[in-house]
Amino acid sequence: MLITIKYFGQIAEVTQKDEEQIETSKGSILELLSTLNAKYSDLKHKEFQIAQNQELVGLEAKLTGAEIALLPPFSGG
Amino acid sequence: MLITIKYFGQIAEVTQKDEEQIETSKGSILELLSTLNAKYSDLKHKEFQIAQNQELVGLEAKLTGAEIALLPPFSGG
Amino acid sequence: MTHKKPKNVFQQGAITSEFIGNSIYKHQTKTSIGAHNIFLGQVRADEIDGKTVSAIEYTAYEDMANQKFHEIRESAFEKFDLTCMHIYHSLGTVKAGEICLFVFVSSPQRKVVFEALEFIVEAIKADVPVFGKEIFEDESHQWKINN
Amino acid sequence: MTHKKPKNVFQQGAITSEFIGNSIYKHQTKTSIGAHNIFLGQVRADEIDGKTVSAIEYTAYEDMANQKFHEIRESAFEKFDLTCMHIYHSLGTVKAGEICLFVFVSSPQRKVVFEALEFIVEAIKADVPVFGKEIFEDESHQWKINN
Repeated sequence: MLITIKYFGQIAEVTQKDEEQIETSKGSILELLSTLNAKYSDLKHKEFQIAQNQELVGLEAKLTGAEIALLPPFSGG
Repeated sequence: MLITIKYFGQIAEVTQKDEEQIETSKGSILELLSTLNAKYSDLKHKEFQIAQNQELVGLEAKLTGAEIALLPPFSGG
Repeated sequence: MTHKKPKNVFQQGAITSEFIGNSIYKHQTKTSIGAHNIFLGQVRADEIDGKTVSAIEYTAYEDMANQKFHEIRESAFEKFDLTCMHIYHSLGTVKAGEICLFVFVSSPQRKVVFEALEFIVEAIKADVPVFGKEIFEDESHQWKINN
Repeated sequence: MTHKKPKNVFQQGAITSEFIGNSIYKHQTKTSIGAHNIFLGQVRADEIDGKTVSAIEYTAYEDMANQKFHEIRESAFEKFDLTCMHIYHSLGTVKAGEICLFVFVSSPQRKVVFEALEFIVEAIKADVPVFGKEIFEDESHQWKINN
Protein backbone atom coordinates (compact mmCIF):
# COMPACT_ATOMS: atom_id res chain seq x y z
CA MET A 1 0.00 0.00 0.00
CA LEU A 2 0.96 3.63 -0.52
CA ILE A 3 1.63 5.59 2.67
CA THR A 4 2.05 9.35 3.02
CA ILE A 5 4.89 10.28 5.35
CA LYS A 6 5.40 13.80 6.70
CA TYR A 7 8.62 15.22 8.10
CA PHE A 8 8.95 18.18 10.43
CA GLY A 9 11.63 20.45 11.87
CA GLN A 10 15.08 18.95 12.03
CA ILE A 11 13.78 15.67 10.60
CA ALA A 12 12.80 17.50 7.41
CA GLU A 13 16.36 18.87 7.33
CA VAL A 14 17.64 15.28 7.21
CA THR A 15 15.18 14.05 4.60
CA GLN A 16 15.41 17.28 2.58
CA LYS A 17 11.67 17.13 2.05
CA ASP A 18 8.47 17.78 3.99
CA GLU A 19 6.46 14.89 2.64
CA GLU A 20 6.65 11.81 0.45
CA GLN A 21 4.69 8.70 -0.45
CA ILE A 22 6.21 5.28 0.07
CA GLU A 23 4.97 1.93 -1.26
CA THR A 24 5.16 -0.64 1.50
CA SER A 25 3.72 -4.02 2.39
CA LYS A 26 1.51 -4.10 5.47
CA GLY A 27 3.81 -4.30 8.47
CA SER A 28 4.74 -2.47 11.62
CA ILE A 29 6.00 1.04 12.25
CA LEU A 30 9.35 -0.59 13.03
CA GLU A 31 9.52 -2.11 9.55
CA LEU A 32 8.70 1.23 7.95
CA LEU A 33 11.35 2.86 10.09
CA SER A 34 14.00 0.37 8.85
CA THR A 35 13.16 1.39 5.29
CA LEU A 36 13.49 5.07 6.20
CA ASN A 37 16.75 4.56 8.11
CA ALA A 38 18.20 2.85 5.06
CA LYS A 39 17.09 5.72 2.84
CA TYR A 40 18.20 8.56 5.19
CA SER A 41 21.32 7.52 7.03
CA ASP A 42 21.37 10.55 9.37
CA LEU A 43 17.91 9.71 10.68
CA LYS A 44 19.31 7.35 13.32
CA HIS A 45 21.12 10.26 15.03
CA LYS A 46 17.89 12.18 15.49
CA GLU A 47 15.34 12.04 18.29
CA PHE A 48 11.72 11.82 17.15
CA GLN A 49 8.28 10.37 17.88
CA ILE A 50 5.99 8.83 15.30
CA ALA A 51 2.32 9.64 14.72
CA GLN A 52 -0.09 7.54 12.68
CA ASN A 53 -3.38 9.18 11.79
CA GLN A 54 -2.36 12.09 14.08
CA GLU A 55 -1.88 9.94 17.18
CA LEU A 56 1.48 8.99 18.65
CA VAL A 57 2.20 5.28 18.20
CA GLY A 58 4.85 2.81 19.38
CA LEU A 59 7.22 0.88 17.12
CA GLU A 60 5.13 -2.30 17.37
CA ALA A 61 1.96 -0.63 15.98
CA LYS A 62 0.66 -1.97 12.66
CA LEU A 63 0.58 0.28 9.63
CA THR A 64 -3.03 1.05 8.73
CA GLY A 65 -2.42 3.01 5.56
CA ALA A 66 -3.15 6.31 7.34
CA GLU A 67 -0.75 9.24 7.29
CA ILE A 68 2.53 8.82 9.18
CA ALA A 69 4.48 11.76 10.64
CA LEU A 70 8.01 11.90 12.09
CA LEU A 71 7.95 14.49 14.87
CA PRO A 72 11.08 15.89 16.52
CA PRO A 73 10.88 17.24 20.11
CA PHE A 74 8.01 19.70 20.52
CA SER A 75 8.87 23.32 21.18
CA GLY A 76 5.66 25.28 21.02
CA GLY A 77 4.95 28.38 23.07
CA MET B 1 -2.91 63.82 73.28
CA LEU B 2 -4.84 64.43 70.09
CA ILE B 3 -5.24 61.37 67.87
CA THR B 4 -6.51 61.26 64.29
CA ILE B 5 -8.89 58.37 63.67
CA LYS B 6 -9.95 57.28 60.20
CA TYR B 7 -13.02 55.23 59.34
CA PHE B 8 -13.54 53.17 56.19
CA GLY B 9 -16.30 51.33 54.38
CA GLN B 10 -19.13 50.13 56.58
CA ILE B 11 -17.41 51.55 59.68
CA ALA B 12 -17.68 55.03 58.18
CA GLU B 13 -21.38 54.31 57.66
CA VAL B 14 -21.73 53.76 61.41
CA THR B 15 -19.68 56.79 62.45
CA GLN B 16 -21.19 58.96 59.70
CA LYS B 17 -17.75 60.45 59.09
CA ASP B 18 -14.46 59.46 57.46
CA GLU B 19 -12.15 60.99 59.99
CA GLU B 20 -12.05 62.79 63.34
CA GLN B 21 -9.62 63.86 66.04
CA ILE B 22 -10.09 62.65 69.59
CA GLU B 23 -8.38 63.94 72.73
CA THR B 24 -7.29 60.98 74.81
CA SER B 25 -4.87 60.18 77.64
CA LYS B 26 -2.07 57.78 76.72
CA GLY B 27 -3.49 54.31 77.01
CA SER B 28 -4.12 51.18 74.96
CA ILE B 29 -6.04 50.58 71.76
CA LEU B 30 -8.61 48.81 73.94
CA GLU B 31 -9.19 51.97 75.98
CA LEU B 32 -9.62 54.05 72.83
CA LEU B 33 -12.04 51.47 71.54
CA SER B 34 -14.18 51.74 74.70
CA THR B 35 -14.46 55.47 74.08
CA LEU B 36 -15.49 54.86 70.47
CA ASN B 37 -17.98 52.12 71.39
CA ALA B 38 -19.62 54.53 73.85
CA LYS B 39 -19.82 57.22 71.16
CA TYR B 40 -21.02 54.95 68.31
CA SER B 41 -23.27 52.26 69.72
CA ASP B 42 -23.54 50.27 66.46
CA LEU B 43 -19.77 49.82 66.29
CA LYS B 44 -19.89 46.69 68.48
CA HIS B 45 -21.95 44.86 65.83
CA LYS B 46 -19.28 45.43 63.20
CA GLU B 47 -16.20 43.40 62.34
CA PHE B 48 -13.01 45.40 61.92
CA GLN B 49 -9.25 45.47 62.43
CA ILE B 50 -7.29 48.39 63.82
CA ALA B 51 -4.19 49.96 62.29
CA GLN B 52 -1.86 52.35 64.09
CA ASN B 53 0.63 54.21 61.92
CA GLN B 54 -0.54 52.01 58.98
CA GLU B 55 0.26 48.71 60.68
CA LEU B 56 -2.33 46.33 62.13
CA VAL B 57 -2.19 46.22 65.92
CA GLY B 58 -3.80 44.21 68.71
CA LEU B 59 -6.04 45.57 71.45
CA GLU B 60 -3.24 45.59 74.02
CA ALA B 61 -1.00 47.89 71.91
CA LYS B 62 -0.19 51.30 73.42
CA LEU B 63 -1.35 54.44 71.68
CA THR B 64 1.65 56.31 70.27
CA GLY B 65 -0.15 59.38 68.99
CA ALA B 66 0.12 58.15 65.41
CA GLU B 67 -2.90 57.87 63.11
CA ILE B 68 -5.43 55.16 63.97
CA ALA B 69 -7.68 53.51 61.35
CA LEU B 70 -10.69 51.24 61.79
CA LEU B 71 -10.65 48.82 58.85
CA PRO B 72 -13.58 46.56 57.96
CA PRO B 73 -12.92 43.28 56.06
CA PHE B 74 -10.76 43.87 52.99
CA SER B 75 -12.33 43.33 49.59
CA GLY B 76 -9.85 44.49 47.00
CA GLY B 77 -9.51 43.00 43.53
CA MET C 1 12.11 48.12 35.93
CA THR C 2 13.16 49.41 39.30
CA HIS C 3 11.24 47.79 42.11
CA LYS C 4 12.61 49.88 44.95
CA LYS C 5 10.53 53.04 45.11
CA PRO C 6 6.93 52.92 46.36
CA LYS C 7 4.40 54.03 43.78
CA ASN C 8 0.72 54.82 43.63
CA VAL C 9 -1.04 51.65 42.53
CA PHE C 10 -4.49 53.24 42.32
CA GLN C 11 -6.19 54.70 39.32
CA GLN C 12 -9.56 56.40 39.22
CA GLY C 13 -12.31 54.24 37.68
CA ALA C 14 -12.03 51.10 35.55
CA ILE C 15 -8.80 49.81 34.01
CA THR C 16 -9.31 49.78 30.25
CA SER C 17 -8.34 47.03 27.80
CA GLU C 18 -6.36 49.67 25.86
CA PHE C 19 -4.29 50.40 28.96
CA ILE C 20 -3.58 46.68 29.37
CA GLY C 21 -2.73 46.22 25.69
CA ASN C 22 -0.39 49.18 25.83
CA SER C 23 1.29 47.84 28.94
CA ILE C 24 1.94 44.54 27.13
CA TYR C 25 3.30 46.48 24.14
CA LYS C 26 5.84 48.30 26.32
CA HIS C 27 7.37 44.96 27.36
CA GLN C 28 8.31 43.96 23.83
CA THR C 29 11.63 45.79 24.10
CA LYS C 30 12.58 43.58 27.06
CA THR C 31 14.00 40.63 25.16
CA SER C 32 15.13 38.67 28.21
CA ILE C 33 11.47 37.97 29.00
CA GLY C 34 10.11 34.59 27.91
CA ALA C 35 6.80 34.49 29.78
CA HIS C 36 4.20 36.98 30.97
CA ASN C 37 1.31 36.16 33.27
CA ILE C 38 -1.55 38.59 33.77
CA PHE C 39 -4.38 38.51 36.28
CA LEU C 40 -7.45 40.67 35.74
CA GLY C 41 -10.21 41.10 38.29
CA GLN C 42 -13.54 41.93 36.63
CA VAL C 43 -16.69 43.14 38.41
CA ARG C 44 -19.39 40.45 38.34
CA ALA C 45 -23.09 41.24 37.95
CA ASP C 46 -23.94 38.87 40.82
CA GLU C 47 -27.59 38.33 41.65
CA ILE C 48 -28.20 38.50 45.41
CA ASP C 49 -31.74 38.12 46.78
CA GLY C 50 -33.22 38.97 43.41
CA LYS C 51 -31.16 42.13 42.94
CA THR C 52 -28.27 42.47 40.48
CA VAL C 53 -24.92 44.14 41.18
CA SER C 54 -24.44 46.95 38.66
CA ALA C 55 -21.12 48.33 39.95
CA ILE C 56 -18.58 48.25 42.77
CA GLU C 57 -17.46 51.48 44.38
CA TYR C 58 -13.92 51.13 45.72
CA THR C 59 -12.39 53.10 48.56
CA ALA C 60 -9.07 52.45 50.28
CA TYR C 61 -6.89 53.52 53.14
CA GLU C 62 -4.60 54.75 50.39
CA ASP C 63 -1.34 55.38 52.23
CA MET C 64 -1.41 52.04 54.01
CA ALA C 65 -2.59 50.28 50.85
CA ASN C 66 0.27 51.66 48.74
CA GLN C 67 2.68 50.65 51.50
CA LYS C 68 1.24 47.10 51.49
CA PHE C 69 1.41 46.91 47.69
CA HIS C 70 5.04 47.97 48.01
CA GLU C 71 5.78 45.24 50.57
CA ILE C 72 4.08 42.64 48.36
CA ARG C 73 6.18 43.80 45.41
CA GLU C 74 9.43 43.65 47.40
CA SER C 75 8.69 40.22 48.75
CA ALA C 76 7.71 38.88 45.31
CA PHE C 77 11.00 40.13 43.81
CA GLU C 78 12.82 38.44 46.67
CA LYS C 79 11.04 35.10 46.27
CA PHE C 80 10.85 34.86 42.48
CA ASP C 81 13.19 35.56 39.56
CA LEU C 82 11.02 38.27 38.01
CA THR C 83 12.03 40.73 35.31
CA CYS C 84 9.03 43.04 35.83
CA MET C 85 5.98 43.39 38.00
CA HIS C 86 3.11 45.86 37.75
CA ILE C 87 -0.01 46.25 39.87
CA TYR C 88 -2.94 48.59 39.21
CA HIS C 89 -6.13 48.80 41.27
CA SER C 90 -9.22 50.94 40.69
CA LEU C 91 -10.71 53.46 43.07
CA GLY C 92 -14.22 54.86 42.67
CA THR C 93 -16.92 53.29 40.53
CA VAL C 94 -16.24 50.25 38.35
CA LYS C 95 -19.26 48.92 36.47
CA ALA C 96 -20.12 45.23 36.04
CA GLY C 97 -17.95 43.80 33.24
CA GLU C 98 -15.20 46.35 33.81
CA ILE C 99 -11.74 45.60 35.19
CA CYS C 100 -10.73 46.71 38.70
CA LEU C 101 -7.43 44.86 39.23
CA PHE C 102 -4.54 44.31 36.80
CA VAL C 103 -1.47 42.36 37.95
CA PHE C 104 1.29 41.73 35.41
CA VAL C 105 4.44 39.65 36.03
CA SER C 106 7.22 38.76 33.59
CA SER C 107 10.20 36.44 33.79
CA PRO C 108 12.61 34.54 31.56
CA GLN C 109 10.87 31.28 32.64
CA ARG C 110 7.21 30.29 32.67
CA LYS C 111 7.18 28.27 35.93
CA VAL C 112 8.19 31.42 37.82
CA VAL C 113 5.35 33.59 36.55
CA PHE C 114 2.63 31.12 37.55
CA GLU C 115 3.86 30.92 41.15
CA ALA C 116 4.58 34.62 41.44
CA LEU C 117 1.23 35.79 40.07
CA GLU C 118 -0.81 33.63 42.41
CA PHE C 119 1.31 34.71 45.39
CA ILE C 120 0.81 38.39 44.54
CA VAL C 121 -2.94 38.18 43.90
CA GLU C 122 -3.60 36.23 47.11
CA ALA C 123 -1.50 38.73 49.10
CA ILE C 124 -3.43 41.65 47.60
CA LYS C 125 -6.76 40.06 48.53
CA ALA C 126 -5.61 39.32 52.10
CA ASP C 127 -3.40 42.24 53.11
CA VAL C 128 -4.40 45.43 51.31
CA PRO C 129 -7.01 47.73 52.90
CA VAL C 130 -9.34 48.22 49.94
CA PHE C 131 -13.12 48.22 50.41
CA GLY C 132 -15.68 47.34 47.75
CA LYS C 133 -19.28 48.48 48.00
CA GLU C 134 -21.53 46.45 45.71
CA ILE C 135 -24.15 48.77 44.23
CA PHE C 136 -27.41 47.18 43.06
CA GLU C 137 -29.54 48.42 40.20
CA ASP C 138 -32.03 49.95 42.69
CA GLU C 139 -29.13 51.91 44.30
CA SER C 140 -29.16 49.89 47.50
CA HIS C 141 -25.81 48.34 48.40
CA GLN C 142 -23.92 45.73 50.37
CA TRP C 143 -20.25 45.51 51.39
CA LYS C 144 -18.17 42.94 49.55
CA ILE C 145 -15.99 40.53 51.56
CA ASN C 146 -13.09 38.59 50.03
CA ASN C 147 -13.22 34.83 50.48
CA MET D 1 -18.38 30.66 24.16
CA THR D 2 -18.97 27.28 22.68
CA HIS D 3 -16.14 24.88 23.35
CA LYS D 4 -17.32 22.01 21.22
CA LYS D 5 -16.11 22.70 17.70
CA PRO D 6 -12.40 22.41 16.80
CA LYS D 7 -10.89 25.66 15.56
CA ASN D 8 -7.67 26.82 14.00
CA VAL D 9 -5.44 28.02 16.80
CA PHE D 10 -2.66 29.24 14.53
CA GLN D 11 -2.11 32.70 13.20
CA GLN D 12 0.62 33.83 10.85
CA GLY D 13 3.40 35.80 12.54
CA ALA D 14 3.46 37.49 15.96
CA ILE D 15 0.40 38.02 18.15
CA THR D 16 0.05 41.77 18.66
CA SER D 17 -0.70 43.62 21.89
CA GLU D 18 -3.68 45.23 20.09
CA PHE D 19 -5.11 41.78 19.38
CA ILE D 20 -4.74 40.85 23.05
CA GLY D 21 -6.24 44.14 24.26
CA ASN D 22 -9.16 43.67 21.90
CA SER D 23 -9.71 40.12 23.09
CA ILE D 24 -9.88 41.40 26.70
CA TYR D 25 -12.32 44.11 25.59
CA LYS D 26 -14.69 41.53 24.07
CA HIS D 27 -15.04 39.83 27.46
CA GLN D 28 -16.47 42.88 29.18
CA THR D 29 -19.99 41.96 28.12
CA LYS D 30 -19.67 38.66 30.00
CA THR D 31 -20.66 39.84 33.45
CA SER D 32 -20.55 36.43 35.13
CA ILE D 33 -16.74 36.54 34.85
CA GLY D 34 -14.86 37.63 37.97
CA ALA D 35 -11.30 36.65 37.05
CA HIS D 36 -9.22 36.41 33.89
CA ASN D 37 -5.78 34.87 33.66
CA ILE D 38 -3.59 35.35 30.61
CA PHE D 39 -0.34 33.64 29.66
CA LEU D 40 1.87 35.16 26.98
CA GLY D 41 4.92 33.44 25.54
CA GLN D 42 7.47 35.96 24.25
CA VAL D 43 10.52 35.16 22.11
CA ARG D 44 13.74 35.66 24.10
CA ALA D 45 16.93 37.06 22.57
CA ASP D 46 18.97 34.28 24.21
CA GLU D 47 22.72 34.36 23.78
CA ILE D 48 24.08 30.92 22.90
CA ASP D 49 27.82 30.46 22.25
CA GLY D 50 28.23 34.17 21.63
CA LYS D 51 25.38 34.39 19.12
CA THR D 52 22.05 36.06 19.83
CA VAL D 53 18.63 34.68 18.87
CA SER D 54 16.90 37.25 16.66
CA ALA D 55 13.70 35.30 15.90
CA ILE D 56 11.97 31.94 16.11
CA GLU D 57 10.45 30.41 13.01
CA TYR D 58 7.51 28.19 13.92
CA THR D 59 6.19 25.26 11.93
CA ALA D 60 3.63 22.69 13.05
CA TYR D 61 1.92 19.47 12.08
CA GLU D 62 -1.15 21.65 11.82
CA ASP D 63 -3.97 19.11 11.66
CA MET D 64 -2.65 17.11 14.60
CA ALA D 65 -1.79 20.29 16.52
CA ASN D 66 -5.29 21.71 16.15
CA GLN D 67 -6.69 18.35 17.23
CA LYS D 68 -4.43 18.37 20.33
CA PHE D 69 -5.40 21.98 21.13
CA HIS D 70 -9.00 20.85 20.88
CA GLU D 71 -8.42 17.94 23.27
CA ILE D 72 -6.65 20.24 25.74
CA ARG D 73 -9.59 22.66 25.54
CA GLU D 74 -12.16 19.89 26.11
CA SER D 75 -10.27 18.46 29.03
CA ALA D 76 -9.79 21.90 30.64
CA PHE D 77 -13.53 22.63 30.40
CA GLU D 78 -14.18 19.24 31.98
CA LYS D 79 -11.76 19.76 34.87
CA PHE D 80 -12.36 23.45 35.64
CA ASP D 81 -15.38 25.73 35.94
CA LEU D 82 -14.39 28.02 33.09
CA THR D 83 -16.57 30.58 31.37
CA CYS D 84 -14.21 31.07 28.40
CA MET D 85 -10.94 29.80 27.04
CA HIS D 86 -8.94 31.01 24.05
CA ILE D 87 -5.63 29.80 22.65
CA TYR D 88 -3.62 31.41 19.85
CA HIS D 89 -0.21 30.25 18.60
CA SER D 90 2.02 31.80 15.95
CA LEU D 91 3.31 30.13 12.80
CA GLY D 92 6.16 31.55 10.73
CA THR D 93 8.62 34.15 11.97
CA VAL D 94 8.26 35.80 15.39
CA LYS D 95 11.02 38.24 16.28
CA ALA D 96 12.68 38.52 19.71
CA GLY D 97 10.38 40.53 22.00
CA GLU D 98 7.26 39.52 20.07
CA ILE D 99 4.52 37.24 21.37
CA CYS D 100 4.08 33.70 19.99
CA LEU D 101 1.54 32.17 22.41
CA PHE D 102 -1.58 33.71 23.97
CA VAL D 103 -3.70 31.64 26.36
CA PHE D 104 -6.71 33.34 27.97
CA VAL D 105 -9.00 31.74 30.59
CA SER D 106 -11.93 33.29 32.44
CA SER D 107 -14.10 32.11 35.32
CA PRO D 108 -16.38 33.45 38.01
CA GLN D 109 -13.68 32.58 40.62
CA ARG D 110 -9.97 33.37 40.72
CA LYS D 111 -8.71 30.05 42.16
CA VAL D 112 -10.02 28.28 39.08
CA VAL D 113 -8.19 30.43 36.55
CA PHE D 114 -4.77 29.92 38.15
CA GLU D 115 -5.07 26.14 38.08
CA ALA D 116 -6.63 26.03 34.62
CA LEU D 117 -4.08 28.30 32.95
CA GLU D 118 -1.09 26.37 34.21
CA PHE D 119 -2.69 23.07 33.19
CA ILE D 120 -3.34 24.35 29.67
CA VAL D 121 0.09 25.91 29.12
CA GLU D 122 1.92 22.80 30.35
CA ALA D 123 -0.25 20.59 28.12
CA ILE D 124 0.49 22.78 25.10
CA LYS D 125 4.24 22.60 25.74
CA ALA D 126 4.13 18.81 26.18
CA ASP D 127 1.54 17.55 23.70
CA VAL D 128 1.26 19.83 20.68
CA PRO D 129 3.48 19.18 17.63
CA VAL D 130 4.89 22.67 17.10
CA PHE D 131 8.55 23.19 16.18
CA GLY D 132 10.59 26.30 16.86
CA LYS D 133 13.73 27.09 14.91
CA GLU D 134 15.85 29.69 16.70
CA ILE D 135 17.41 31.99 14.11
CA PHE D 136 20.61 33.80 15.08
CA GLU D 137 21.66 37.21 13.85
CA ASP D 138 24.16 35.60 11.44
CA GLU D 139 21.29 33.51 9.98
CA SER D 140 22.55 30.24 11.40
CA HIS D 141 19.98 28.36 13.48
CA GLN D 142 19.32 25.74 16.13
CA TRP D 143 16.18 23.80 17.04
CA LYS D 144 14.44 24.81 20.24
CA ILE D 145 13.46 22.09 22.76
CA ASN D 146 10.88 22.62 25.52
CA ASN D 147 12.06 21.85 29.02
